[in-house]
Amino acid sequence: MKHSISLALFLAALWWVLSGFTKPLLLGLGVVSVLFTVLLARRMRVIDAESHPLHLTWGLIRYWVFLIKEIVLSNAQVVRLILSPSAKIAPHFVKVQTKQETDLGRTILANSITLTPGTVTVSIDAQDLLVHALTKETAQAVIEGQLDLRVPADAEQPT
Amino acid sequence: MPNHVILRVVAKVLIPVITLFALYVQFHGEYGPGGGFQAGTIMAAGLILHVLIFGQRVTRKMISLRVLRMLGACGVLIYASVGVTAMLNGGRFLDYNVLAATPTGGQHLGIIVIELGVGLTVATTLLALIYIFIERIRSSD
Amino acid sequence: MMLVAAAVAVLAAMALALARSLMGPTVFDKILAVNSFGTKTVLLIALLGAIAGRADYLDVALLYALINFIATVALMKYAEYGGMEANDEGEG
Amino acid sequence: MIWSEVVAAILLILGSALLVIGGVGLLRFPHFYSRLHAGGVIDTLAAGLFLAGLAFLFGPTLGSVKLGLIFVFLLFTSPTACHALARAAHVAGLREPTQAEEEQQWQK
Repeated sequence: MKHSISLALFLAALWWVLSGFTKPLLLGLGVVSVLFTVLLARRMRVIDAESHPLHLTWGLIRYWVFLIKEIVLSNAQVVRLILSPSAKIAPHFVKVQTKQETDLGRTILANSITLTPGTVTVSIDAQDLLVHALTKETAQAVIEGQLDLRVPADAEQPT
Repeated sequence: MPNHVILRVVAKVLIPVITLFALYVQFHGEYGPGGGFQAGTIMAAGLILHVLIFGQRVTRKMISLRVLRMLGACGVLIYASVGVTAMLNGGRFLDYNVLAATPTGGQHLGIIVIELGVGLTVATTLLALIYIFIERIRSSD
Repeated sequence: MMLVAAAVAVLAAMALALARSLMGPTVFDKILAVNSFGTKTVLLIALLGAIAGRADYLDVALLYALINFIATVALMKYAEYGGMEANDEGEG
Repeated sequence: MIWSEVVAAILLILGSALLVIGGVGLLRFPHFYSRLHAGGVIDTLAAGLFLAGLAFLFGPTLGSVKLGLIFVFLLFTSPTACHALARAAHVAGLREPTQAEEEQQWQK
């Protein structure tokens, strides 16, 4: 239930950003749209702790700031590889163990790995991530598991 | 599918957003780009994402083909009944001006209701088409 | 002026992606190129909005960002399974 | 020229440069998996810089918020699409060429 309410609030904010009109008719239609969307989402079973991790809100915000810094740094690495004529790329696969217990944690980690250039998550199999790395150095970062440590921990198992 | 962890989580986040966006386009046809047809397509796209990720059977359990057919017909009915209401009010078929006290108010109301009918029919028909396509592929194997 | 230069740069990047999508060699290269092309289209539409000075275009860009993803998922499913519904056997 | 336009110009130039570099990488890298890094991934940062530049031009309006939304959606969808592609290729049995083949390709 609390996830439905949070989704409704989020969608209402989204509606306001999209519309920007304050005419009563459009605001009314906005309320109807938000309610309809929440009902549809409930029917499609897409609202739960996995898609609306309320318990992680602050952790996620802090994590994003960290992630964006990480993205910029590793982008610089890949740009250098593309531009230098003699760059040695050594593409290879690495298997990494993650300590993320939940699907949500794994998703956040896997998408973060993909977002930082030089590494792409290829598949997830329980605790094992198969990662494709562009060079030895970029692989190193994933093996060390900096990101894995920073992913906001999931205390409760999503249902 | 157990291996589609990432797709599943991201789709769960995106589907409500796409749905709300469709409704936004639906109701802002007069002010920005959009209207009933586009909104229906976007709505269908969100539902098709659900079909792609969770599988047709799961989506079908939530919105069956029968319901889709009914809603699609309802859309056409809404469209036609606006036209007929205009005739009952003494105008021509789909003559918006006579729907409300003032011509502008009538046009406003008429367009919103008509677009709703169009959107409903387009969204449901597109999803029904996807269901039927998948059925065909399965039976031809 | 600055915006036009940026538009030229985006178009150049789009041309490069298009070249890759034509060259292949595998179907995955093509989908990757098309996906990248789509991201650049989003940027181009947003840029056109800035050139025209209208925020309406941003709705289109926003929508394209969402739909481009669905297209990639659909294409990738088709490439992976040769059909749209092969994952029906899974638990979903 | 006011300062916001200068900032916008810098961000747009950086973003455009990254976009073109990503495109070059898409053409230049030798194999599907390495192209994945160049094409799919650099686009995210490039798009971020680009949209931030445009946001400076739009100023503090709803337009800027929409640009931010576009970026957030790209942050969600782009790595997911990338992963889906990599997974599909992996499942389909597309393999990484051996080191020797790789270097040979790179020389060309």
